[in-house]
Amino acid sequence: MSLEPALFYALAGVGLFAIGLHALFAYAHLLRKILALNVMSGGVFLFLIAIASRSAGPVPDPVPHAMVLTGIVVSVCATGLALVLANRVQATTGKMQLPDEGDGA
Amino acid sequence: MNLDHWLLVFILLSSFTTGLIIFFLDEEAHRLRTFLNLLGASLKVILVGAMIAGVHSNHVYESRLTLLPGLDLVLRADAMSVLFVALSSVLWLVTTLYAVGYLEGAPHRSRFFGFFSICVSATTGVALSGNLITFLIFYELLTLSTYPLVAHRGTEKALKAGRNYLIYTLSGGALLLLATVWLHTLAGPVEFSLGGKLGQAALEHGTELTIIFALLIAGLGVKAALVPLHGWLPQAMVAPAPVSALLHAVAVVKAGAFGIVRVVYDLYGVRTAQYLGVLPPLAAVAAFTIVYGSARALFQDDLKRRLAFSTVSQVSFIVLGTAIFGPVAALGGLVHLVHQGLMKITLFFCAGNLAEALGVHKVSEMAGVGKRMPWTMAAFTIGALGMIGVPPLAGFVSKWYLGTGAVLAGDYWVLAVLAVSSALNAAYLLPILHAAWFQEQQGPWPREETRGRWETRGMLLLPPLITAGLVLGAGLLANAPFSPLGWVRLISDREYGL
Amino acid sequence: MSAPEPMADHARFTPARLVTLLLVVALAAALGWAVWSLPANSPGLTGQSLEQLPRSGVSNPVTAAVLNYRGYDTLLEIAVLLLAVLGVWSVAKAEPRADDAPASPVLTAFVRLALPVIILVVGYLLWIGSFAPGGAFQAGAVLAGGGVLLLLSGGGRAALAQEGWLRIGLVLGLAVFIAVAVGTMAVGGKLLEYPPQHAGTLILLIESAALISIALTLVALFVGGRPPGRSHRGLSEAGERKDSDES
Amino acid sequence: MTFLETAPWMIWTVLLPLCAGICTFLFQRAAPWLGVAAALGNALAVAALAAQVLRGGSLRYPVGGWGVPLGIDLRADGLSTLMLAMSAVIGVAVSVYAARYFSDEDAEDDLEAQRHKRAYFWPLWMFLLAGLNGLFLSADIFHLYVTLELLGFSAVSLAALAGQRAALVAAMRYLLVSLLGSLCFLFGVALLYAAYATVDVTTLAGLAKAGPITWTALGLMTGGLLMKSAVFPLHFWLPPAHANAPAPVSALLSALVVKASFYILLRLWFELFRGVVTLPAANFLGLLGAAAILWGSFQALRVRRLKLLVAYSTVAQLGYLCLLFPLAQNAGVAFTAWSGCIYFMLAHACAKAAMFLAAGNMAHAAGHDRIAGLDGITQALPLSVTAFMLAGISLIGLPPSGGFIAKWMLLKAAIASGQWGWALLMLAGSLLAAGYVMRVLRHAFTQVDKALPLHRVPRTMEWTAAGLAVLAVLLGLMAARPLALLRIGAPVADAAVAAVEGGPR
Repeated sequence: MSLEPALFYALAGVGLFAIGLHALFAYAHLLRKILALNVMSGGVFLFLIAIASRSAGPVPDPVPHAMVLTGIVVSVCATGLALVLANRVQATTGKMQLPDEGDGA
Repeated sequence: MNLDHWLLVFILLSSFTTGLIIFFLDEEAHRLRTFLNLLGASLKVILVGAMIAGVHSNHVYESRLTLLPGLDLVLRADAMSVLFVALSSVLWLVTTLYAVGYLEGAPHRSRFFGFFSICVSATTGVALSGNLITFLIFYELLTLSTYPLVAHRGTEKALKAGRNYLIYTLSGGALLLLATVWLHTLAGPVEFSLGGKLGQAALEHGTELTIIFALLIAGLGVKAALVPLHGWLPQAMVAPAPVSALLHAVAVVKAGAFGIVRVVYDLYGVRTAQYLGVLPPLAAVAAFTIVYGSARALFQDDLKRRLAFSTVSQVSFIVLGTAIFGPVAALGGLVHLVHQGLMKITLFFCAGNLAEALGVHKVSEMAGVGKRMPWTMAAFTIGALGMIGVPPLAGFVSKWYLGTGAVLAGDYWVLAVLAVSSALNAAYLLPILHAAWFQEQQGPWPREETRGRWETRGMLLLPPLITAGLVLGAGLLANAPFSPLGWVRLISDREYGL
Repeated sequence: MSAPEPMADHARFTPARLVTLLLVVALAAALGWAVWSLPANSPGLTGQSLEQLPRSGVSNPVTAAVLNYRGYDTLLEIAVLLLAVLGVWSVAKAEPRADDAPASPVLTAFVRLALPVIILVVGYLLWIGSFAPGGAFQAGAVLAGGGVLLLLSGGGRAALAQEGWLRIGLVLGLAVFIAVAVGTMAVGGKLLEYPPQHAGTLILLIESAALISIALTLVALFVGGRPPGRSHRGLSEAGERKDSDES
Repeated sequence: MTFLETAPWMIWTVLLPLCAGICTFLFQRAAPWLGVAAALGNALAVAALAAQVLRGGSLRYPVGGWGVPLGIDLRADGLSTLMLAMSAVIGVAVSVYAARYFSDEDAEDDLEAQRHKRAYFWPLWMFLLAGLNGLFLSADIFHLYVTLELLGFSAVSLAALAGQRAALVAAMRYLLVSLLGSLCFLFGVALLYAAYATVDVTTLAGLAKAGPITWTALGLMTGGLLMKSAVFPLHFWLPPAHANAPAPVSALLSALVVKASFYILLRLWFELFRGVVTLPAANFLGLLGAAAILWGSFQALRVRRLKLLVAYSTVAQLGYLCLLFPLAQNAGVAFTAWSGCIYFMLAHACAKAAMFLAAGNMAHAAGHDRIAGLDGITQALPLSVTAFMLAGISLIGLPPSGGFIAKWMLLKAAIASGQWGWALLMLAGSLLAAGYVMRVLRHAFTQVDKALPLHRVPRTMEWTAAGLAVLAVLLGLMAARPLALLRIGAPVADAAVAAVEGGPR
């Protein structure tokens, strides 16, 4: 499809996804990793919104919107849980990152 | 669900359930445990007896359970299986007696006798298997139930022996599984039957079937202790004497040999095997094992170790007889399945007695032991002479038919093998007898038990005498209808369709 | 979040980094290619959803999708919300916040003014959801915002201490949702098959219940630990002590 | 009776655990009983469902009465039903075990911690069950995503339940991996919807054509799911997470949770993307499986802690499942391989759960789970050791266990289609498995001079472990019925009975 808004936003979504993915691998700090995951989900949501807007009709396709709504809630929960866990990890290990110890064999 | 069906199942359960119950008995319930053991064992003997009559009149017992479409668990009793079942059930009864006496006051007896019974059930299953997959299942069950017995003493040595036993047998099992699956994909579900069912397949997939045969023999050869797969057997003699008896005479080694017999006669069919040209190599391996085993036995000072190597060589007589084409040789091989069992179990019982009563473990300690334990050594002597093949003992019968069979088949080299092995047998057994009877005791026995009414506990003395008697009987009454030889004649006639 | 050590760990450039980078780039390229080859304009399910809209009980297609067409998703999604609280409570105990420093009077005053408005907005959002963008989640978020403000201004802790009620509030949304779902089956429909004439009411009912749970969930996540009430302390105390040391 | 036949049982397998989750959350004192009751109820519902499927074939249930593409469809075919049955059985056993394990009398550390674990285990486990059942029943890829998250959150929280350092770190890693996995999956879903305007598996299966979109979607989703089901080399998170959780949790995670994401993988590869997957891709997954088998086994032979050994064995066993992908590419044996793989899942679920419970008993009795220190314990807990042994037999694949039947079918498929490499690999894997099982069992025979001080282990905990282990073995003798069920609506065509009966192809 020619470079029109929908495509642009979709690609932007892809970009966010990729950036987040890279950050997730690249940084050890848990807060960064959690943020990275949020960026990734942001990318996916943006992509969904973009594809929803491709419908010629009066309103955009509602189904992707519903998906995004669900996705957002899930990612909020995920973030909450992740932050608390990270906090506990720091409390027990003293560092805000995953010790790259082995399996503790 | 008729009576035949149940008969086979009962024969299996007679020992299996006993085993399960025994596991849950508490350690101190000696009387109950002994009672259960003997009950199960004698029940099995009776049931088998009932079956023998039927099979003799050409009646075939069978019962099957479908595991998967095209994959049945089949129990079937034909002449061949009866031969093995009868042997193992009778010897189990005797061994149980012996084990009860032997393990008096030893720890973990519930565990021991539990696995002991499971082990015999597995052997029965092996004997009664109606197809390869059933055989495989019980064969592996046998492996599993034997490990605890080998490792029973729990010493580093015992555990190591157990580990090696597993390494050998499980690898063998893997080969067997591979071969079974492969055969299954080539020829579908093949059942054991007189003359085998693979004739047609042999024409289509000759090479594959040859490879499969090799795999099968390799898998079974581990338990049958064919050189070079015999490594586990001499190590396993660290186990208590009753276990050695089980390994060498009743269950494990026999299961391997029996498996080979089954594969040649009832899976491939001796004619198909001949056509594929797999018999000569098998014969060669057997012959080599016979000589090698005897030669190694010559240099063992540890009595049980010497006997173990002698097993390695003796069992291959069975394989040899199977691998020579012709009914007479088959006679020799099959009958040795029984005879070797009787003789070897006698020898191990006696070795056990020496160890228990006098703490004698080495041949070099045996000087003059004959005067101290005349009955035991008498039994030992009978067994030993049988091994060497002195007429009219059981061993002679086997070797005689092997020899004549070989001549009839035109394999004269076998005679040489027989001669050499007999010479070697004599060389490693006669010195023991000489030392026991004709030498004076030097110094005190290593660890003498306080002497009771007899030279040792009655429950230890009776079994070897019984088996020795059987050795004598099997030789003298070889021509009686229900003697081992008589029965084997029935089999080989049926196999060769005479 | 007591994380004193620097977040900036721009780690040295290692081969591993390069590999991950390349992988990510490759993935991005693949995605880009896929996106590029998407059909330029596709109505998606717009047609059907508008078609069925009259039977859905609401006039906002998104709400229809969320609570009617794909209501089952939302049912489990509410469960996920409750689950999140469960998870948080199972791993951590609410840290005693620095309540000693009394919130600034400005904040308290602001909260006092803001809360009524917030409540109003929440009500509006909840109601408008049936016709236009809005609904339980948006409303819940706003309400949660109010709750957070309240906490920051030092109020509302008492309410949170009422753990029993808190729990009930948390499960309310899911419970009502399930009740309605079972109800629809009881009256002979499929699961969540609202009778068209009552669809609007039922959806509003569900949304109102969900609103409370969502708001409470978000606040609970903000608090970030189980209430110190009668509930069970005792996850490695050492760890928690370390917490307070570092903060 | 008619009610039994017509009632929508599949719904209840989701709603019942959800309600139980709420109740156990509200009424903590009654939680254990509620939990066990719910597990039993779930088992009954699944049994009824299985009866329906056996009688009437696959079922589809349009939630909300909308039907695809607008609504969400539930679907219960043979595969889903078997998976549900698996979770139900394991669920009952583990619930009974947990009711005792988390009780005050058997508090290993202080009572407070025990109460805490009990209070949160039950609701979390109930939501986990709901997630599992929902996942197995969903025929809608976006709904699959939701259930995946439900599953992931409860699994992570359960993994963290023990609360000590190792558990928290493991859980954190698990959470990150799980979130990444589901995000990849979600993007795949989005791509598919963008291209085909539906999220229904069956419809998509009809529409999906090989091309950049489907390839990328397949890649993303597969990657995400491999991560979640800990397939080598993405397994790194599993051993610590499974080994540091309380015994019942380890059992659930190892027996059920990893299977769930693998189940989706199967649905994608053999149903949705049927026309898209390529042989090289399948072989690649096979290679991953092979690596998993070897690596997992070697680690299991290396590690010093019992539960870690069991966890690594899970890594290895998951490798076998991946062998399905290459094996099933040969149409002739596809169904045999398929049945083998599914049966492998069932057998592994029972065996692994039993093994973790047994390991839990040993650790409970000794207060540690160092393999080297097991000498006394194994003789103090004959029943648990037996359970461990029987489970081991099934893991090794020795007859007549369920593991054997499964391996038999896989081997058959491999040999019949001339894929010798996989066959030999499976045999090697069995021997390695025997190796690490024996590492533990040998301690049952070592002599101990002095009896060690041991905690008493409750009967219930020993018997549940033993029960599951016996089941794992019995599975070998009653394969016919499950496999008949598996045929119903199987995505893999039973290419002529020949494939099952044997015969070269």
